[in-house]
Amino acid sequence: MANKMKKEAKVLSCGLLAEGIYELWLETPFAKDVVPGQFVGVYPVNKATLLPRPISVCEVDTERSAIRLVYRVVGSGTAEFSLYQPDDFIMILGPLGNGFPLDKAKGKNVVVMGGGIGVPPLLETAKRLTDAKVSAVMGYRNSETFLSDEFEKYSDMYIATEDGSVGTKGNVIDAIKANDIKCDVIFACGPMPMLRAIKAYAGEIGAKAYLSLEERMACGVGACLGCITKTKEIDDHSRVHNARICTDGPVFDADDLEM
Amino acid sequence: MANKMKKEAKVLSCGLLAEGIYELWLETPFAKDVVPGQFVGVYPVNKATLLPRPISVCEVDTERSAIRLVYRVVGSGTAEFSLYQPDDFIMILGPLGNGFPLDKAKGKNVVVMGGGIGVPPLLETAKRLTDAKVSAVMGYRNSETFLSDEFEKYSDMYIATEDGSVGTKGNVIDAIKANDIKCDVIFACGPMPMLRAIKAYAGEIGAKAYLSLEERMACGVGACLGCITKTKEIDDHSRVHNARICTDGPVFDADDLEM
Amino acid sequence: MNTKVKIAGVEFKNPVMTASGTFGSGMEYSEFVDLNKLGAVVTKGVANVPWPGNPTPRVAEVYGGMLNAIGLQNPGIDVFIDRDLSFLSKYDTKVIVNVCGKSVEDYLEVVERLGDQKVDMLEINVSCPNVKEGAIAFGQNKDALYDITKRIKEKAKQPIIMKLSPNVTSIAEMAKAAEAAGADAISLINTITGMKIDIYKRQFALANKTGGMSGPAIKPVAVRMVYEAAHAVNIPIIGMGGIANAEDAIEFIMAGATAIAVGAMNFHDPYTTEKVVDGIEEYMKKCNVQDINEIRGIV
Amino acid sequence: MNTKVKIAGVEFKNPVMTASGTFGSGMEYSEFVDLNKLGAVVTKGVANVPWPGNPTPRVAEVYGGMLNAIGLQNPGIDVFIDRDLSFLSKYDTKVIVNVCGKSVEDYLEVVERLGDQKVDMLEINVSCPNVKEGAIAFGQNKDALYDITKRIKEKAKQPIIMKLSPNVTSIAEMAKAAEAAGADAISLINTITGMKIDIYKRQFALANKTGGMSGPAIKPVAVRMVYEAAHAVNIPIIGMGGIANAEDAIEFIMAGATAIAVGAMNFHDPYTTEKVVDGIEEYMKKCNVQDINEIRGIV
Ligand SMILES: Cc1cc2nc3c(=O)[nH]c(=O)nc-3n(C[C@H](O)[C@H](O)[C@H](O)COP(=O)(O)OP(=O)(O)OC[C@H]3O[C@@H](n4cnc5c(N)ncnc54)[C@H](O)[C@@H]3O)c2cc1C
Ligand SMILES: Cc1cc2nc3c(=O)[nH]c(=O)nc-3n(C[C@H](O)[C@H](O)[C@H](O)COP(=O)(O)OP(=O)(O)OC[C@H]3O[C@@H](n4cnc5c(N)ncnc54)[C@H](O)[C@@H]3O)c2cc1C
Ligand SMILES: Cc1cc2nc3c(=O)[nH]c(=O)nc-3n(C[C@H](O)[C@H](O)[C@H](O)COP(=O)(O)O)c2cc1C
Ligand SMILES: Cc1cc2nc3c(=O)[nH]c(=O)nc-3n(C[C@H](O)[C@H](O)[C@H](O)COP(=O)(O)O)c2cc1C
Ligand code: FES
Ligand code: FES
Repeated sequence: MANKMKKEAKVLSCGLLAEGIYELWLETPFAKDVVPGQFVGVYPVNKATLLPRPISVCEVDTERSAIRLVYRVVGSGTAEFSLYQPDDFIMILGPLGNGFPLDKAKGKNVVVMGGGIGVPPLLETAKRLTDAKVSAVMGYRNSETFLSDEFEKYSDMYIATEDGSVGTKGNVIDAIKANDIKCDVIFACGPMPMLRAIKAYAGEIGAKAYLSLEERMACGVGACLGCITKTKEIDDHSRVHNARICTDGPVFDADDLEM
Repeated sequence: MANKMKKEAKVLSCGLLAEGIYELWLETPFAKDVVPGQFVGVYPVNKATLLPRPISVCEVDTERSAIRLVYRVVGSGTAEFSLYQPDDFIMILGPLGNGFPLDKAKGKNVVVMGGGIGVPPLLETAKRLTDAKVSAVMGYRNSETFLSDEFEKYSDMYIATEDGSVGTKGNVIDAIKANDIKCDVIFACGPMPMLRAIKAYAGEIGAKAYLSLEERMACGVGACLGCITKTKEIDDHSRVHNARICTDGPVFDADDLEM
Repeated sequence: MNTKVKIAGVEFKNPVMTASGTFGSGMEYSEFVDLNKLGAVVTKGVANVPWPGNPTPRVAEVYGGMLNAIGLQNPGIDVFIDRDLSFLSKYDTKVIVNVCGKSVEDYLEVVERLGDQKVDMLEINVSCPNVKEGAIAFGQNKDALYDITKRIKEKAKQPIIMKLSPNVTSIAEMAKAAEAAGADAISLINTITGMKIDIYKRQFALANKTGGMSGPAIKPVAVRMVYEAAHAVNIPIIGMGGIANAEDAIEFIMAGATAIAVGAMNFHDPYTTEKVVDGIEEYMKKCNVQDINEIRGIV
Repeated sequence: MNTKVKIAGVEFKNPVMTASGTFGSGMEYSEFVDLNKLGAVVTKGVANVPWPGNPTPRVAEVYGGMLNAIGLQNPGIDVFIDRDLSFLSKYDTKVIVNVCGKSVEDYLEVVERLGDQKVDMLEINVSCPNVKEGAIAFGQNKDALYDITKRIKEKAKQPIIMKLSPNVTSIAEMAKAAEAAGADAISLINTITGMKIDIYKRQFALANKTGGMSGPAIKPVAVRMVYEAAHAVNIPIIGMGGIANAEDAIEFIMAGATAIAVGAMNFHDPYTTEKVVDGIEEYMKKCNVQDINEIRGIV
């Protein structure tokens, strides 16, 4: 696995993808080592905020040694990031965590599922799943969708919106059912209720699900024990029913989770 | 007196005057009201530092509604200020304090004396003393002098340097003696030992001295009682032997001070 | 929409006050904010006689805040009544006078002098960490606190607020002692004792060595203490410590404060108090809060 | 130039340690810093049996720092000895094991198990604000502190450091109690209890409601407490609380600390510990300090 580092990354480009959703392309030496589903810690310049903001890698461009971050502005850190301009430098820590186990999808019907700001990490995931039949099901609140046309390049793309303005009205499970999508393996990222529903659905249809979780983090590297999730079995590192999302995850086999 | 305000000021120009000494020209609505010797509070952007930095007004340009600040980089705030570029905005509070009592010099032999980073406020002072005979005596550490040629426009200019590399070797009192400068009134700003020496010298020769003092400040407007100096008589506001440098000063009649 | 709050029968037009010692008697900041818009002006601590305070440096900046060791410099109660109270009487805002002393008798003298003045409440500062005699000693021992509270309450013509020190093991115990002795309200927190050393000059940043820390850096400690105090007593609480904006103010109210005060952040932005007043109304509109009293202690 | 310091007969190559709970057992940060360069690695608290800790959210950011309520999750002493201590034994740095428990017996069990291990010192955490049972109760009452210190000292094969809580009225009294009971050293400060409320969700930021505050925001309080403790006792002090760089470390040393520890700032910058080691040497060169022990308590 690639060594983690904290290093300044150069902003190559930036932009607004949808209301409140921004992207940054950053040049960083570890780009080539990134596995989809991994994340980076992004440090605000604001000296009153000291913790890195965990943001998933959305896409990798090995040619430019660059990673793409797509994020929603929700607080002071992300607000600051949205002001960066090309050629600015931004401090990042990465690559962090383990990505999606792409090998488990080999030759299978795989569905990548994202909800809201869980959509971004699945783009690079879909792109790398070249030896599987890939469907993508992405859930949004409304017609302010983002990245959806890019998924079309690598997958059969389906959309669900809460208000029904685009695609299936409802959630990603509704969309999967409505479109009768074949599904052996699921890679998913999104809010907890969506992940719970996916776990249940996978159980029903006998598919494997790998879920990317979120939790408040401090260190991002497994040292502080801030970001745990409950596990079914005793975890090998913690010796209790807790796994660290930042290092043991963020992607977990749904069967291992107590959620 | 002009109302105080906290307001963003536009950087018109900036520059390096000598090693570690920078200037900023700032556009601000209160420029025309500034009396030489008054100061402003400059707020760093660094969110971990909340207090305004007191910096004297060095010069006023009423045409452009601008003030000039000349400052030495000594810590995080001034380091940040030195990075500002034209068209940036910087938050300032002002105008603060009382300036030099220019009327006391009318028709007299006045000497403006500055030491180190106490030099700047005397430039506008010299400029406004049009109805007096003005000499300027400025003390520096070494040949890294600044503003000295500008004083020549408004006064007979003498320099003292600690290492003797320019002008009289020694302090401002040495220079005044060496050059036999006539002196009825002194306006001075600089480090405490220099101000003490000036007070003593003024006493000896029977001149009046007005001294601009420095102290750590919090509010800058007279509310916190952080910035007091000891006074000979009971102060009218405090009812003890303390006057507030930020509002009762920074310029005081040397005779009123216990220093 | 109602922003009025009531403490010991006194009605404030909104819960926003000034923290003692950071706003003088309002004169200096009246150039920046309309005092009529504030719930109350809480004055700098006043003693029976003028106090010179501590030597300088008296203030030092620290990460996210400041230290002060003013040492309760004040002009004494006579001048205070003549000058400061008559200035404040021109405004339509409540007036709370912060009282300090070295002995119980000092406090009582000030409290008696204020008895016939146009003052709405008295805030008794038993928690200043910057004067050697008295003051904080009363605020760090629950029996001493009980005793001084009781004696002041007996003499006071106005309702009294006991201002508590955060430099204690249990704020709940101190709050209970004040309540048991008859305090009408408590305010907290006063500053947390801190120190800064200049490692190049090898000396303390403050002449007094230690100073009281205030500003946003102390806010989480203050919110916790307000919450603990609110769960320990039934008298109203005035919360303070690092409040910089309306969101901070709401946080204190949700922790259990009836009113809040803005302190060190006045120095960062002289308009802070007024902005907090306006910001609270905006929050209430946005979050559909009809009455500010609805959200007190809601967590 | 000498950077070596000695505590209870143990010599450290420099005064820079890791603050317990912020550095695991060194494994995670060994990807960033060379553990051989550190004075000591102080491990995350370990109990006699595995502890699951508190529910999430366990961490929250605050102005200039953070709150945590991990609740002393740990894998228990067995796994700790097998895995963590054998990992650390490969490095040329001192090992200090932080010990926690719910009862005195819990502590004693861990201390005894460590008796024959390659461990240089034990740090006894009686000051964690995030677990209900035991822990902080010992750290907020001087008699309880005296008692547990004495009982641990009787059993311990290694020198013991008592880690003190800042959530007390008098740190000097607590330090004296630890010294009187035979502690070889004290370390301070543990976190200050704080709270954060999300005013839009109307809920606590931490599942545990309160958490321990750490980071640069608490530094002035920590420096003051180290200074007070250093003037109260003769045993060495390990200082911590918001150290971000070498200047901060020197500030603690000038306040009286023999060694210092870097905590929450590891999360801001995983290279912090090593930078502090290098920075101290630079400071010594620049300011002509031959021996780090010269400047201890110099103010
Ligand atoms: C593994 C992982 C991957 C993520 N990937 C993405 C992504 O690709 N795009 C995206 O928009 N968001 C992502 N998030 C959420 C993102 O971390 C938060 O939105 C962000 O930290 C908010 O920072 P802020 O300063 O703007 O908000 P503030 O609310 O001001 O932040 C305050 C503190 O809370 C933390 N915080 C706030 N919200 C969250 C959250 N939802 N999860 C974890 N910490 C939070 C911040 O990191 C900071 O420490 C991810 C979170 C995790 C854990
Ligand atoms: C009335 C007055 C006028 C001044 N005019 C000038 C001027 O024209 N040019 C100039 O270069 N300097 C001037 N100074 C000094 C200037 O205020 C400090 O150099 C500046 O505040 C340092 O800020 P910093 O963040 O760079 O330093 P830091 O050391 O990081 O500042 C930390 C804190 O200490 C305060 N502080 C540090 N040094 C001083 C000081 N000498 N006086 C007061 N507060 C200080 C800062 O304001 C801040 O609150 C003046 C000071 C006063 C009181
Ligand atoms: C410069 C200064 C002077 C103060 N003087 C007093 C005082 O006279 N009486 C008092 O009770 N509190 C005094 N305080 C404490 C404040 O009223 C307040 O309790 C504390 O600063 C915390 O609030 P803040 O963080 O918003 O400043 C003073 C605080 C500062 C910063
Ligand atoms: C996430 C976290 C976990 C901690 N766990 C422990 C612990 O297990 N034992 C202990 O004695 N202190 C623990 N502490 C306290 C630190 O060791 C240290 O005393 C405190 O954080 C102050 O230092 P800092 O401001 O540099 O972080 C922990 C602190 C943090 C932030
Ligand atoms: S964030 Fe520290 S262990 Fe995961
Ligand atoms: S700085 Fe507050 S009174 Fe002068």
